[in-house]
Amino acid sequence: GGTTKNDTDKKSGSAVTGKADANAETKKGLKIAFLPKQVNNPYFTIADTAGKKAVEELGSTYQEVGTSSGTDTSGQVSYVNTLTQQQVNAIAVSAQDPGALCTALKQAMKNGVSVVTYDSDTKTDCRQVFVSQASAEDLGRTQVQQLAKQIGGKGEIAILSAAQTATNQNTWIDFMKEELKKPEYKDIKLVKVAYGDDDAQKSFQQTQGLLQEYPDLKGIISPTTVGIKAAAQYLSGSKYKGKVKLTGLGTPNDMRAYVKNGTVDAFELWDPNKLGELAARTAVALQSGQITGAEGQTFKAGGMGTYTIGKDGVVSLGKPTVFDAKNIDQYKF
Amino acid sequence: MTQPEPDATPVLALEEVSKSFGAVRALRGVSLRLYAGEAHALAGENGAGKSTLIKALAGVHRPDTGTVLLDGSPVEFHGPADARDAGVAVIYQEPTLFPDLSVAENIFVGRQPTRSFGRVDHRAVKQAAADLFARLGVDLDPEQPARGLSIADQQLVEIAKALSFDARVLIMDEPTAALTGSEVSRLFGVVRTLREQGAAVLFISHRLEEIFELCQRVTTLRDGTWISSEPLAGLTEDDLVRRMVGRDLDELYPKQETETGEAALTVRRLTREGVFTDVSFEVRRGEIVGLAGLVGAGRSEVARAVFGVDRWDGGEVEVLGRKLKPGAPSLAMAAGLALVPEDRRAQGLVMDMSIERNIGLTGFAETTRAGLMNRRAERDRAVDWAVKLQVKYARLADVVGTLSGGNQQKVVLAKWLATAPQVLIVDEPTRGIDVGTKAEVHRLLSSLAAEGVAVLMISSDLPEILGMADRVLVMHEGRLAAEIPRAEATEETVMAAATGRAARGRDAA
Amino acid sequence: MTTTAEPVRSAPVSRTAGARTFIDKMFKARELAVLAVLVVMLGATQIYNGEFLSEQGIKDLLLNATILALVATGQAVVVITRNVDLSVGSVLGISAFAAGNWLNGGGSPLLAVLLAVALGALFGLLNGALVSLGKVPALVVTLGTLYIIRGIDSIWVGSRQITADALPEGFVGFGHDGIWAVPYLALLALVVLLAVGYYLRSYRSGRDLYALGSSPEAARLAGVPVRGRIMTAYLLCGALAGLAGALYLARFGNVDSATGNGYELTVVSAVVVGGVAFTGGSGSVYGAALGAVLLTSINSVLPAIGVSSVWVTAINGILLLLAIAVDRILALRVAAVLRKKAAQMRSARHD
Amino acid sequence: MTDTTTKATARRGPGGAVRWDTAVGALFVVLLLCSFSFVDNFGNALNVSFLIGNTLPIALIALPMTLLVVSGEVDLSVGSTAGLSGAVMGALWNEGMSIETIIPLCLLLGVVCGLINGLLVTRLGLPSLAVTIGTMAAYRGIAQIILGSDSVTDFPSQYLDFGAGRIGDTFIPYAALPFLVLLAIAVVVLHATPVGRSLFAIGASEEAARFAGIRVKRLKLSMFVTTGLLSALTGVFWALHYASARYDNATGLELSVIAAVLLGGIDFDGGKGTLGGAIAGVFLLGTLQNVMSLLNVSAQSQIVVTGVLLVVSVLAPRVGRQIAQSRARRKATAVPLRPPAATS
Ligand SMILES: Nc1ncnc2c1ncn2[C@@H]1O[C@H](COP(=O)(O)OP(=O)(O)OP(=O)(O)O)[C@@H](O)[C@H]1O
Ligand SMILES: Nc1ncnc2c1ncn2[C@@H]1O[C@H](COP(=O)(O)OP(=O)(O)OP(=O)(O)O)[C@@H](O)[C@H]1O
Ligand SMILES: [Mg+2]
Ligand SMILES: [Mg+2]
Repeated sequence: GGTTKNDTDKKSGSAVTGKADANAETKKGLKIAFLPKQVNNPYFTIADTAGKKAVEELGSTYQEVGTSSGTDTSGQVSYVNTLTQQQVNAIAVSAQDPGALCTALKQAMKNGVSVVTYDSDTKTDCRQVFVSQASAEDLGRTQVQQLAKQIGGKGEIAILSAAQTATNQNTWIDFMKEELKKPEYKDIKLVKVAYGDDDAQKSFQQTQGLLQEYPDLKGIISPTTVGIKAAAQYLSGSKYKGKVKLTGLGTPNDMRAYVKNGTVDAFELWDPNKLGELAARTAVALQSGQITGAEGQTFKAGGMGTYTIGKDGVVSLGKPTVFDAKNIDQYKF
Repeated sequence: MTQPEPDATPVLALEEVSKSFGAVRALRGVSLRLYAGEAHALAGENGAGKSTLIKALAGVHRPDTGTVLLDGSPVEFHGPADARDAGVAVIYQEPTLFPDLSVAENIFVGRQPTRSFGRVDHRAVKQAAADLFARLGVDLDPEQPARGLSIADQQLVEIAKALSFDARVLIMDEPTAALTGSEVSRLFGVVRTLREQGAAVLFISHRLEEIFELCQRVTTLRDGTWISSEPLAGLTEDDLVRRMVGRDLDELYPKQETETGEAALTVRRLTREGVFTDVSFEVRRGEIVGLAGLVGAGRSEVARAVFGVDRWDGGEVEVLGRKLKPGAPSLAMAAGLALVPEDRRAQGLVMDMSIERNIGLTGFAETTRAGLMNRRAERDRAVDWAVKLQVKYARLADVVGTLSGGNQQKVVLAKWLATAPQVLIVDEPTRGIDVGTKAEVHRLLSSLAAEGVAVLMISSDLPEILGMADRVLVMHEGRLAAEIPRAEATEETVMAAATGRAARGRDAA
Repeated sequence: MTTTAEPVRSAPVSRTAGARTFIDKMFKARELAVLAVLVVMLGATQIYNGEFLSEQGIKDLLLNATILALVATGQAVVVITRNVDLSVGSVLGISAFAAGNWLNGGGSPLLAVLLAVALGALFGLLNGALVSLGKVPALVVTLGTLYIIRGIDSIWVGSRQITADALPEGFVGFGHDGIWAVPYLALLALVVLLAVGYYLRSYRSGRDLYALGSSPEAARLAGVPVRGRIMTAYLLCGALAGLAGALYLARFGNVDSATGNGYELTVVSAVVVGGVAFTGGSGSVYGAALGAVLLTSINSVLPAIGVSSVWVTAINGILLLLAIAVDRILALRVAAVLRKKAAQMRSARHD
Repeated sequence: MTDTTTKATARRGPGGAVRWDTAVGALFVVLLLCSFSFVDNFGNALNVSFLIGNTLPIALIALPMTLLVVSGEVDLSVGSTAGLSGAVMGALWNEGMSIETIIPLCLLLGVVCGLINGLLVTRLGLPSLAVTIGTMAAYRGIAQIILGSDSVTDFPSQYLDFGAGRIGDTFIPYAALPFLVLLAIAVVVLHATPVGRSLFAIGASEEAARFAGIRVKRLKLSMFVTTGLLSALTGVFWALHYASARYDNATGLELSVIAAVLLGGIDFDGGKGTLGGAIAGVFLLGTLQNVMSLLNVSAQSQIVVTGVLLVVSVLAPRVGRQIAQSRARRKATAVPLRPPAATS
């Protein structure tokens, strides 16, 4: 006997109930809290600062809390609990783990707190809306297209990811593999996915290892800002500089030196400013009753235009921007 | 009581010094003067305050009141380094070596001979150490690490260290407690030379004959107070004892005649490779068997193996007909065996634990009810034995490490006697114990034997062995060299066997 | 006991002399063993993957080891005194950022390195002062300063970061260039290592550190200036962590508030693998440095022979266990051999 | 000699002054009182239940860790053992095994982990610090191999409720009840049984303990096994409490446990400390973090506060002792002569 996986009833779908009124007035004086994966992480700081600007513009108060480590799930849970205690109106959270925050977030929602996830999602029933930085499919496929162009559509490539458990990374990698199945990439061979755990030193050594194990490697995709930076730093100081192509997701500030010295031709990223702003505006819209998170609802996000909620309560920011030597100096983040 | 002292200024002196540790007043207004060219003895029972006095002289303890005078003017030593720089060399009661450093480095720590740019001259360090050992007639390798040295060897290194200072004042706290005859006489020879060259010497020993042999003057302490300072000439040992104890003493080796019963401890062909070989003997109920031998002969090792702290490689041990398993002290204890180890600080006691808990360690069976400790029973057991052995303490909850050396030894005895053993092995049971208590311990061992306990006594104090033992076993280089019945046991026969000349000795006889 | 004047000692000359040279050899062999494991491991990897020990490969190995080796050298000095400094990771992080900040503001690279060293030394001094003046357990104090310095670092740094484009060309070049396959960083680390090793072996104050760790009580009685020496050890350790911070900046060209987080465990592992005992008084900085090289090399070897990074953590742990276990078994064997020898000598004398 | 004096007085203080563990306990109570009165949202049952629930993993492991540290050893692999047990729980659950079978298996696994640590330490005589740094990596690595990037969240709801829920509307989480039982057992074992006495003796002087017939190796081994068992239990609890089994669960838990235990006055040289102190240390840190979060103190500043508290915790008794000593020295001159306390 006993309780097994098959006995548990599968609940899914988003945690959405109630009706939305797209024309409801935007409430002021709300308390909106941002809970990034990690405080002091430059990427999240950009996003959250933009969020702050938007929140204040809308006449509400902003607050940022979070753990100083990106893998301190229990810490993140207790922050959700604390925020619930403090009776904030909405939480915008980038989840370190899709499941671990669920109990706490559901408790928060029960207490009337609106929950928006951004950058990194939880399970769909633990939040109302996920603000996605770009569709996972777009991100995965465009990175392959980038690299294919750089290496001339032929040769061995590898992926340098963050932690093995990083949900968004894994989704993108799945789409990369999908994309590679297309006939135009038949000469490209994905030899390995390595994990650098978003740690500079580890990513460094993983890059070295890739190059030693596959001397004919032509290119690397690193869909993580830490990874691409470490890989670029290694390549720029080694004999592989310029010979092995590198692309992926990185911030212009991080990558400027490597684009200019020829280590990296081009890479891409969405604008984290916009991500933060959209998360903030979504949170306020939820609290104002303009949306509830159901598919098909639309809302106006200030100067960013109108957004529509997609399947599973996902709002997508749009296509990523590609940075190269020509345009990189226009971006300062 | 004070006889005229030399007119000269004392090299080092204490005036009216007091020192307390919490509630314990270890020294109360004690004065002492050390003169150039004179060896001064310090006598007193365990806990009288001798070691404390020395530490006050050496700058380890700061006196609460009173002054230390160097060449007649007050000084304040802020630490042992100050005293050393002032020309005071100290051998402390408990050897304090650096186990990881070589013997030579131990001697010269902080004072190594140097080459250019202040670099240590390793060769000179080694040579100087070798020279010192030669002077002392000791055969130690200067480059050997200090770890694993026997207590005696450690004490010799300490002595070499003190000598290496060429100090004006040489202070020695029971340097001879672990040494045998010839080492002691070598040491005395060297000390006499130093004294004749003008050094002042302060010497502590519980062996009164040593005091008389080496010193000119003696200061006696009792319970932290000054009793007398006087020349030794004209004094007898009994006078000295009376000053120390405040009364006359009983017979020193009170051997009771007992009837010996069945064999209680039987050891057959016991071997631990590289340490001892083929050791066989038995100890019967009611019997005290002495185990003699030179330092390093392996006596302690046999005792440890029998008790099970070390494993043995071959042979067997039987206690009251029960075979023991190698390496299982708890089984040995259950069979009725007890071992009072030789190194009380490392093996006998948990120095950071209270007196009560230390004594309690061997008696969980008696002091538990339904698996839980019974505080009352634990306390009673400790008090009973602490009182029986006259341990001098303030509170039972005091940390054992704060007791004087001799009192610590008594706690070890208490801890083991409390188990009511059938077979008792005592390793150097009276090392560092004052004459009064020594007699007490001897009486205790005697009466235990009279009650039918089998006692195996290891001792480097030959008179003690000869005085107490019904039979003397002698070890030489890891083997049992001779078994000598009480009637034939003399210093000559035992030493002959111990130095491996037994056969020749007999031939000659 | 004044009666006998026999030659009391039973000729112990042979007891010690024969055994000693053997012990001496074995002692050195502890470090040799680490070295041997290292050589075998690298050799085997080279056979498997010809690219491994190419010029670039060797350079990478040396570069990887440099920073850890430096910090491990400092840590070994502290551990030899029977203390420990858990704050090295935090110190490394904050000095790296300080140096980066200085360079970012247009400062000269040399001064940046000096600044990092000075800052590290300052924190070392703080640790040393807390440990020696307060006479409190180093483990607690430095766990405390680990948190404090990390906290100050993250408050100061915030979400800022120093990236490669903020650093002068020459400084970044210094981070990966070298003479043939030997990077400048590794040369620098080697010089520091040899200097510290020589200091420990050949200066009184260096020997004092061993004495202190071997028995603090005896050191006090022997008049060793205990406080001063402990301060020296922490100062050195802090300064080396600071230097390592500057080199980290040069090598990775990237520093943020998380730099050096959790580094203390790696450092402690290196020191342990290198045979420096936590009970103080034994081991050498060379051992610690070798331990560092071994640990970082494992992390290069595994990817190079294509082991999935999923396995790396587990293999790392098991190798660490193997290293210390083999070392221990070796030591036990030696002790047994010594005992046998002693026995043979004794029975020889009996015959 | 003087060294032993200072050590001896460290716990008791001269003239029976306040012991450190009592001080930590008092500090904890004061903090609680202040928080109840001055911190918004602190006092309500939900928050207190959060506080207890989040502190429980640390408290659970602190129990055996205290005993282990008292005996002079340490186990740094506790976080990894917890992670491994969670990972195995997740993997087996995905395989469709019943949770009632899985949990005992996980606990058994914890026993094995502890046994490995213990055997390496007691049989080979390796330092526990080194061994458990090694197994810390090894166990975590194995967890990673077993569960990979999965994150298992769909455990049965009655178990999840037990892990995260509280009794009615009170502040007591369900999981606090078994903890209280374990706490009581640990207190009795350490402070009122021969085992506890022996652990203190082993920690203070292993050799002397061996000479007193205490079965040092066996005791140490059983302590490692207990630590492994409770770490695995913590791993199971963690997975249920956070409704998530991942290979990196409970990462860094060992440092939190050690910091708390140190704060509670447990001496890492062994032989000293009380469980009361350790648990007070655990909840003092937990409460402090909760309060600081409620007061919007940033994570960075919280780290600094934790660090300062640790440093102060070791410095304060020391400074107090020095003050008391110098006062005693001044007094000593004035005290009249009194015969020393002797026995007979
Ligand atoms: N560090 C200390 N803390 C507390 N009490 C101490 C300390 N050192 C010594 N005492 C106490 O001071 C008294 C004198 O001790 P001391 O060691 O000077 O005796 P002793 O004359 O050397 O005895 P023994 O002959 O046994 O060595 C004893 O009662 C002892 O318990
Ligand atoms: N840990 C050890 N490792 C190797 N040899 C040892 C060790 N301990 C003791 N020995 C050697 O074993 C022999 C006997 O030891 P020990 O000196 O204890 O004998 P003993 O007869 O009891 O002498 P003592 O008079 O010192 O008590 C000596 O040669 C000693 O050097
Ligand atoms: Mg004494
Ligand atoms: Mg002996």
